[in-house]
Parts: sequence; structure tokens; C-alpha cells
Amino acid sequence: MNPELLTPGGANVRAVHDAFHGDLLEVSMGPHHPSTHGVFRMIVTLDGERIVKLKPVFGYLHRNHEKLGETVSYLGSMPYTDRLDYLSAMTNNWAYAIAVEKLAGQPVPERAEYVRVILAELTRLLNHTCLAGFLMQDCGCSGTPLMYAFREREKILDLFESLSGSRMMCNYQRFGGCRVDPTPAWVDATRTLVGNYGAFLDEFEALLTGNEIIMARTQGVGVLSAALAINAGVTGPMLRATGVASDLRKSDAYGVYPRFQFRVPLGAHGDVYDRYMVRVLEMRESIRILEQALAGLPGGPIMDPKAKLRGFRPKAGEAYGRIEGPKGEIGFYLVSDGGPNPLRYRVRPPSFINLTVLEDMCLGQTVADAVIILGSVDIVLGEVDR
Amino acid sequence: MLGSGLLQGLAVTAKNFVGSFHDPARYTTVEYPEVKPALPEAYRNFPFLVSENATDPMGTLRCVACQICEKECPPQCIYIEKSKDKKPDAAGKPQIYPAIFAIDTSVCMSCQICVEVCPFDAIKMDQVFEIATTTRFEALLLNREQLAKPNSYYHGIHPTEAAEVDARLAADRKAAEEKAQAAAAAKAAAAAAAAAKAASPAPKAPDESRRSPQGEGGPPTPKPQSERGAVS
Amino acid sequence: MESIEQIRDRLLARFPGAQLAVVANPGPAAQHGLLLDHEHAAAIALFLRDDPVLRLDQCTNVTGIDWPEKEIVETVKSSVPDPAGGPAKIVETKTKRLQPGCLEVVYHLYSVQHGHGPVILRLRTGNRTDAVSVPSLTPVWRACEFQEREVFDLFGVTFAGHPDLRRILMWDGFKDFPMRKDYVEPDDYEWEPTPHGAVLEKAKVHYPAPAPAAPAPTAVPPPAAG
Amino acid sequence: MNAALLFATTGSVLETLPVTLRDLVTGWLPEPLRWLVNSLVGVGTLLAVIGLLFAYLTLAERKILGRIQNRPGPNRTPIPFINLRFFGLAQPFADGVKAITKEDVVPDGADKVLHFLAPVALLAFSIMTLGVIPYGRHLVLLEFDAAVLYFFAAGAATELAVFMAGWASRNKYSLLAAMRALAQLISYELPLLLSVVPAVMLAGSLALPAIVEAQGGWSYGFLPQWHVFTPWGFAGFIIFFISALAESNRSPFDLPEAESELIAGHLTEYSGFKYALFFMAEYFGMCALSGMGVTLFLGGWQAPLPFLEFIPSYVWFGVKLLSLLLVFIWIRATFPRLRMDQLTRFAWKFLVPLALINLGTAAFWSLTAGWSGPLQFVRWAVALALVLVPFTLLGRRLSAGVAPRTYRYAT
Repeated sequence: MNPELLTPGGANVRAVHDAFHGDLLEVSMGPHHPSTHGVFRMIVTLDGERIVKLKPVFGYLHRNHEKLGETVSYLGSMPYTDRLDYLSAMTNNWAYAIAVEKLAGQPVPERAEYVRVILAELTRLLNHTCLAGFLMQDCGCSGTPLMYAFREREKILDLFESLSGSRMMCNYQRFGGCRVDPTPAWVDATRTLVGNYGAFLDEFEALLTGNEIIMARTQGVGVLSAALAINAGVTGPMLRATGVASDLRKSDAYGVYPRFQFRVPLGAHGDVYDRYMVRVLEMRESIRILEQALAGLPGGPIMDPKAKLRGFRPKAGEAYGRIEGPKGEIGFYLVSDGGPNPLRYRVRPPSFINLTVLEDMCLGQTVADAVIILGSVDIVLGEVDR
Repeated sequence: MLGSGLLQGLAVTAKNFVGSFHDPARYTTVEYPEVKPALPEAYRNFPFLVSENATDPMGTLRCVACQICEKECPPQCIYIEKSKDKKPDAAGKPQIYPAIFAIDTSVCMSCQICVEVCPFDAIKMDQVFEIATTTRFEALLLNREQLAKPNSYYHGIHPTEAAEVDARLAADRKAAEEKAQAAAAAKAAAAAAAAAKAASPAPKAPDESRRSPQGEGGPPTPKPQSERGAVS
Repeated sequence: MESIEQIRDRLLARFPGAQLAVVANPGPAAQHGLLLDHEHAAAIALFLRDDPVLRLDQCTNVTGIDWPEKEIVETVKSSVPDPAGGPAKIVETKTKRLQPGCLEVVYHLYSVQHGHGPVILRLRTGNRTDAVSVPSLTPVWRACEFQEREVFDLFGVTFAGHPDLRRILMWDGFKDFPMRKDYVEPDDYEWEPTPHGAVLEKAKVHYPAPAPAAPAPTAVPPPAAG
Repeated sequence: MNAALLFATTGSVLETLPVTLRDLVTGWLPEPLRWLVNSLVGVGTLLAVIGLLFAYLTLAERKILGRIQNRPGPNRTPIPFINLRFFGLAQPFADGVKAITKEDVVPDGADKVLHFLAPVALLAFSIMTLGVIPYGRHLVLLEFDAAVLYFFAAGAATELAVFMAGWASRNKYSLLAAMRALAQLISYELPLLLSVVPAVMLAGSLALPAIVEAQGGWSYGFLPQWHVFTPWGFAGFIIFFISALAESNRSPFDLPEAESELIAGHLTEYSGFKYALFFMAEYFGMCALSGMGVTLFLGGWQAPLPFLEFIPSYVWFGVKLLSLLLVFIWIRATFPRLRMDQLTRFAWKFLVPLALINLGTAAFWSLTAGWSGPLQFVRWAVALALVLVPFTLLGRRLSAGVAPRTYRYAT
């Protein structure tokens, strides 16, 4: 492995700087900037419009989520996990539930596992659809793909609302199952949505995938090498876009994922277009998983009858549980001392760690590229800053 | 050919333009203040206190000020002070009641953990959402009187759930009565027999076992990590 | 994947002087850790990353744990033979000892190539006050760059060899380390009236109401009564 | 027969109606004064009509954009006093009131004079371009021989005002936007002019009414002899239209105000009424360029079919203008934005060569005007080949390395 990859910026900065000799312009993009997806900030040093240095600045949305997790009970952290990556509350819930279940050795009934898969894949659809919309907004579309994405997202959120009572802050998973049992009507509604989603994706792709401007804007932009991606802890669609076959649904085989037939799409170039396309193709696989899960949804209890809600005190020990969230590996590391609150509650935020390579991807590109590269990382500031 | 993707995109937007005039699946806007969205039954927003009787809401609160919700509330938005005296509840049994029960809705995040941990079905989730106020502090701090809503209201917003709760409470009450009767009978019999027996245990409060069975959690069963399933 | 003991043994064979200890995890998760010494940490990490059998090429999670000083009461039972010749008497002697506190940094390593993991590395500081340095593993895994900065920011562990060790989530002028167990939040942290009077009381201390007669110099209004 | 006559007479009455009305008012004035008042009336009418068009164009844009995005668009502003919403038709006026009453913030470090002058200059130049366009058979405000040159000279000056705004704002984003605007101006002025040359060549005049007249009549009795229905005209029109998009800073060439990159570009430090002036100038520019496109390629005020001639010419012009503006909006709703280097490359490596070749195509077309019978087919085939072959070849070169991809899956 090239050791220069490991120094942030490093060699690239020099190479780029040698190529241009103009005066440098330092621009602070964010925290109030239309395309920083919240209150993210990048201090960008420009030569003309080329980026020679980019330093991300975090923390504008920091609320010390992890400290909060140590001051409330295990159950009390569940609603807070909704607020990490607020686009994918259901997968955050699941990751936290899996970590606690590992910590306490809590089994989960089969029906709950199926429901969790259904909700996680719906979340993946929701997240990737929105991401495509946001990315195209960053490319300069006047809101059209974003509005289409939001239109479909609303339909998924309606499902979440009628199941969990809230559109985004679901607070649905529990240690040892799920809070509410989905009704047959809900399952039917989900089936209808899943049945229609392929047609929406076709239309969405007709608008975007073959568009010459989008291809020109995104192909060859923000290239990330597989070696650096692995080394920098990049996970999720971003890693797969570099051609690395890594999907926790396959490699960790958590939940009931081994029972479903699905493929893992891989990119070859590691650029923005690959990241977009990998997500689109993943959505198509999610639809396949959803169809299988909805067809095979078993009966039975949704909660383990032995699971405790009040007075939940896992034995002393620690556990790291992780799942394949839409943005990458979302993990929770919990240390218990036998008390009602965790001694240590740590979130492994995928979008935060994926930002490690932001500068490497942006060097030598233009301001316009930096915006779409950031968009293709798929960050949610609630999770980045915690 | 260069431009074919662009033309395809124009066709999609044109289709959506036309579709927005006739296809409700495309045009999903609800013009809010005039048209109210239909809320699903599960919809939740802010808790309220259930009282049995609409005419005497304060007297028939189910809440017995056990303070479990106050302890479990993640953002600590509930504040309860127990009463010094006891008042008869809906069933006529003397109970401690909340002298102060306040919820700071500026802090509450509607997570409904208070509802889940309540052993008495006394606090439930409301469906109000038009709750804008002109001040930030006092108006958002709801007190006991503002929080209490009758059981009939609960039936109106969550019919299925409320019916289940009522059935369960009725069963619990019946079981408690039977137990009390049995205890009384036993007591009478014991008194008649020896007349020196101590009082039999008081009937217990509604059963807690449905939500939190006592005893440690299940045996540790690690996830089958080795199970590498069907890979296509 | 090899068990943690096997990995330890291989590492000991490879790095003869290294001080390695397995930190057992009593919980059902059974994810045991490996405590490294500072001297060999970077070399061991590099070995773990490049070893063809393990190939722990991804360090997914880096975090700190604060272990404050703890008073441990140990009860030792000893049997004292009865001088009178009766059955030996069992005497319990309680000894109190102070377990020194430390800051611990935990690394979760996985292998993307082989799909196995986690191997958990742990590094401990000497104490919680002055010897708070551990070697940085950022030169081995770029993934540690921001996460080690975060541990530095929130726990106050300094990483020797980190290329850009600055605060990341808190602002630059911030003084304390908020994730430590003994962190006390400033009294102006939250001063709006809430049902919990304690916060309100703290606010009153921080923002004393201006005396009615004197020209109030403070611009901050007193909090409204709750 | 009678009906046709009736149509013809009403047609001619309606055709001259604006002029007749004006003469009714000003006809009694002595000559030099009459000329002055006539001009003022003309300018006033033009500004009123185009101003109203601007107001409702903003509303139409937002509404159409909304409908394309499956939402209603602005529909809640009631008409004052009667409190009827009426599809939000009062929205532009509410926007105007808001813009006027907003605080006008000038950055501390800004060049105050230039900061103020930029929107004024921009608006002035865009209004100037509106003067020469023939809106109808008798409706040309400023009729002179070098109208085409005048139009493009004034149009190019608008970009200088954009640069002024960006420079004077003393904001890094504005400065970047200003640089982008200049690069864009230089790149797209050339294809814009080159695409106009054939139309001028065929009409043999730089005067716009003459160019419109040259497009009169119908081939085969139904095909209008508008330039757009010839191979070179179609290609020229497309080049003109793309360049017009770039010249008016509209999507996908809205780089100077690239919202997602430069916040609002040169508009970042403008607020209130100055901002509204920029907005107005953008729409005026759009109208002017569309009007020019209609005049040069879409037959100006000519009716599309012979039996529709009874409808006054200015109505036809209006219809064509509005449909072009709709295409502007439609394109904005669909396309993302290009990058700066792609924008310039597209101009220099694609549009300019195509426009130059198109010059040759037009020359061929005018030389072979006498060909008839089967030679007509040859004429069309050669001309089409002259358009399509360079387009395909250059397009392939331009989009080298950019193609849809196929993806593999992990096993």
C-alpha cells in the first residue's frame, strides 16, 4: 500500500499545488451554505476554482449524544437513536437493538426479525431515493428529482407512521423484538408500495441515469481508490462503489438476511456516478428482498415474551453490534457494569467516518465538484456531529 | 446520440406535468389548513392522562403517582409530586394521586416510553398537533388539568388500543375483586375458626405481568454468526 | 478466525518483548479484547493489518472509555485455627484499595477481505491526569484520523503521532473533556425554566436578577418564572 | 366569400389596431412633438406589457415548475380586499411589495457606487435590447438597419453588469460568480452570433423586419418558409437557443448564480429591491432573446398557416414568444447544471464548429434555391447530411469517456 495515501492530503496537496501557481483563495463553505446538507463546514483553499486544500469542520450540531446515552437507561436511548441519522431511524433502532441484544444475550422472535428486515429495506429505499434527489439538487437540478424522491419517500413515511406512530422518529425496535405488531392491512399496503416502487425507479432513472449532463458532471469526479477506502474505514455504498465486495448483510449474515436471495452491486471506478448507480441498483435489490420478506412473513409473537422493558439491567460486559445501514456500517458499542444505564455508549457513525476521505476525493477538483462529492458521501449532520 | 438522455428527461418531466393534473399518486399535496390529513390510528404526539369519568376528570385519574414514567422519561420532561392523602379512584379504592403532574411539551419528544412503562394504563399518547402557542415557557408546560382527558376521548383516537386496555383493566378488576372476595371469605372463615389471624394481604394493584414479566431475561443465545446463508 | 489467545500467542512470538494481555468480556457477546503496550502498539497494528491470515484491513470503530478511580472493597476469608482446639473460625477481613483510574482507547478491527472480526485492541493511559498519551494508530489506519481526534476532544487522550490532533466536535477554545465521568456541565448550560427547578435554580445563580434600583449592567434578561 | 372578406377586414382592422389607437391619441399633435410622444407612448406600452409579462412569467415559472414537480406552486396569495385566491394570481404583486419593503443591505466592504449601479445597468441594458424586436407587422419601436448588431451589443453589456455586481459585492462567492459570468459571456457570444449570420445572409439585411419578411410565404402551400423548417435553420435555431440559455444565465448554464455551489453567486450580497431588479433583468433578457429567436428563425410575426392569417401578427408573435419561454422553463425544471470547464468546452469544441459548418450549409441552401423536382431531394439530403454528420461526429468527440455503465455484482 502506498504510504502517501495515509497522510491526509499530503502528496496530493503538493502535486496539485505545483501544477497551479496563482494566488490562493480561502473560502469558508458552510455552515450556512445551501449544499452542505445542514451545518457542515468546509474550509476550502482554491486556486482559481481548483481545490488545493479542504478541511472539514464539524460540531455545529454536536449535542453529545453519547453522554446522553450514558445518563439514560438502555431503553431511554432508543428514541435518541432516531435522531442520529434522522432519515433512517429504523436502521438506527435496529443497530442499537442488536448491540443491546448481544450485550444481554436476548433472543428475537422470527416474526420480529422479518419485520426488521422489511423496515430496514424500506429505510434503504427511502434513504437512497432521497440521496439521489439531494445529489441531483447539488448538481444543479431545480428541485425536480428531489421532489420526485420526496413524493415517494412520503409514501414510505406514511407506512412508518401507521405502524410506529411517527413518520421519522419511529422509536420502534425493542430489545427482543418490535414494539407493535404490523397488521395484515399494513403488510398489504407495504406490498402495494413495493410493487409500485420499481416503476418509480424506472422513471427516476429515465430522468437521471442516462442524462448526459449528469454523466459529464459525475463520471470521473471524486475518485476514491479501493485501498484507501478500506483503510479509511469507508463503508456502505461508498465502499462498494470502489469495487470492494463488502456488505454486512452478506458477511455478518445478521437477522434473517441469509434466507433471502439478493445481489450486491459493485462499482468499478469509485467516482460519484458509481456511488449514485450503486445506490440505485441496491434499491432494486432491496425491492427483491422486500418481496421475499413480505411473502415469507411468519406468524408468532413480535416480542420475546421473556424480554424485560422496565428494570432492564444487562450483566457486566461489553458488546459491539453493527448492521448495514443505508449509509454504511452503523454500529453501537456498549459497555455495561450491570447498572440500568450503560457505562459507555458509543455510536459508530458511518457518514462521519466516510467523511475521512473527503479531502482526498476533492483535491484537484473544482468547487462545483466538491459540492457533489460531498453529496455523494451521503451525510446527515445529526449523525456526523452527534 | 448526444442529447438522447436529455430528451428522455424532458419526456419524464412532461409526463409528470400532465400527471399532476389527473393522477393522485403523483399530485399528493394536501392543502393543510383547509384539508386535514387523515391520521393513522397509531399516530402519536404528546402524552395525556386518562381519567375514567368526563365529569370529574381530576377525581378519576388512573394515575397513582408511582413516578415510573418520570424516572424513565429520556428527556426528563415529566414532573410529578405525590399527594399526601389518598382519594378513592374510579373503583372506589383509596389511592395516592398526583398532586402535581406537569409535562414540559417543549422538551417532550413524543417517544411514548412513558406510555410503555406505565403499569396502570394511566398515560397514553394524544393525537393533537395544532399546539402552537405565543409564549415559549408557561404555555408549553402542561399541568394536570390540561393533561387529563376522559377515557371516551381515548376511545375516539385509538379505538383498538383503548378497547384492549379496557378489556384488560376490566379483567384485572374482576380478578382483583374475586381475589378480594376470596380473601375476605378466607378471612371470615379464619376469623370464625380462630379469630386471631392477621389481615390477609391487600388486593394488588392492576397486574404488571403483561409487560414486564419478573425474573431475568432469557438465556444467552448468541446470534448464529457462522450461518452464511444463501448467496446468489 | 483465530481466537484472541491464538492471536496473542502469535504476536508474542513475533514481538518477543511485547506486553500483551487478553481482556476477557464476561458478557454473552464474548468479544474479548487485547490490551497492548504503548511501545509495540503501532508495530502490532501494522502486523495485524498486513498479516495474510488475519488481514484486519479495516479499523471500523475507535472509541474511548473513561475508567475513573474506584474504591474496591475486597473481602478475604481466612480460617483462623481456634486455639481452643475447636473448628477453625472463618474471619472476614475487608481491605479497601483504590483502583487507579485510566482512560482506555478501544479499536474494533475487521477484515473486509476475509469478512471476519472483530479483533478488539485496547490501549490504556497511565492515569487520567498527566500521563494521558497513547500511540496513534492513524498511520496504520486512516479510519482512526477523525475518531482519534474525537477521543482526544471528548476524553482528553492525546495520540502521539497523530498528524492533525485538534478538537473536532467541540470548539477550539473549549476547556474540559465532556465525556469524562467527572465532567461537570457549566451552570449556564441550560437556563430556560423547566419543571425541574434545579435547572432554574442554577440559572438564577448564573444570571442574577439585576437590582431594581441600580442601573443594570447585564444585558441578559433574567429568566422568566417557571 | 363574404366570410373570408369579413375575416380579412377584421384581420386588417385588428392588425393596425394598436397603431390606430395611438394615432387617435397623438394624431392632433404637431410633427416633431408627435414623434416624441409617439416614441414615449411606444416605450411606455412596451415596458408595461413586458413588465406585466415579467410579473406573470415569474408566477408561471413557479407554477409550471411546481406542477412538473407534482406540487401546486404558489396558490395562496389572495387578491387584496376581495380575499379571493384565484390560483394565486396576486402573487407577483405580493412579491413586489415584499421586495420593495425589505431592508436593503449593502456589505460594509462593498464598493457602494458600483454595488448600486450594477442592477441599474443590468436592467437598462436588457430593456435596450427589447426595443428593436418587431412585435408585429406594424409594431417595431426602433426600426433601423443595424438592429441585429445593436441587439447583440446591448445584450453583451448585461454580462458586464453581472461582473460589476460580483466585483462590487466584495464577497468571495460573488467574485467567483463574476469570473464565471465573464468566461461564459466570451464563450457563448461567438456561437450566438455565428448562428445568426445565416439568417442575416439569406435576408441580405441586418434589419429585423426584413429578416421576418424574408420568412413569409409557404412552400407546397402549407409548410411555412420559416428558417427553422430548413436544415440549416433548424441547426441554427438549436445553437441559438442553447447559446441564449447561456446568455440569459438560465439552467443548465446558470453557473454565475449556481445556487448549490456559490450560494447565489453575484446576487449573494443583494437584497430587497435590487435583488428584484436583477431578477427582472434576467427575465427581460430571456424575453428579448426569445423574441430574437422567434424573429430570426420562427418567422417572427408570420402566421403558421395561410388560413390563420386573419389573426393579427402580434398575437402570433406573442404565442411563439410564450412557447419559447415555456421551453426555457421546462428545461430549467429538467436539467442539472454544467461545470465551468464543461460549459466552455461545449461552446468552443461543439457549438462554434457546428455554427461555422452551419454557415456553409446555409450558403449551400441559398445557392441551390433554384433546384426543383428530384433535385429537391438531393438538396435536402445534402443539407441534412451537412447538419447531422458534424453533429454526430462532434457529439461523439465531446462525450468521449462519458457513457452509461454496466455494473457487476458480488457473487
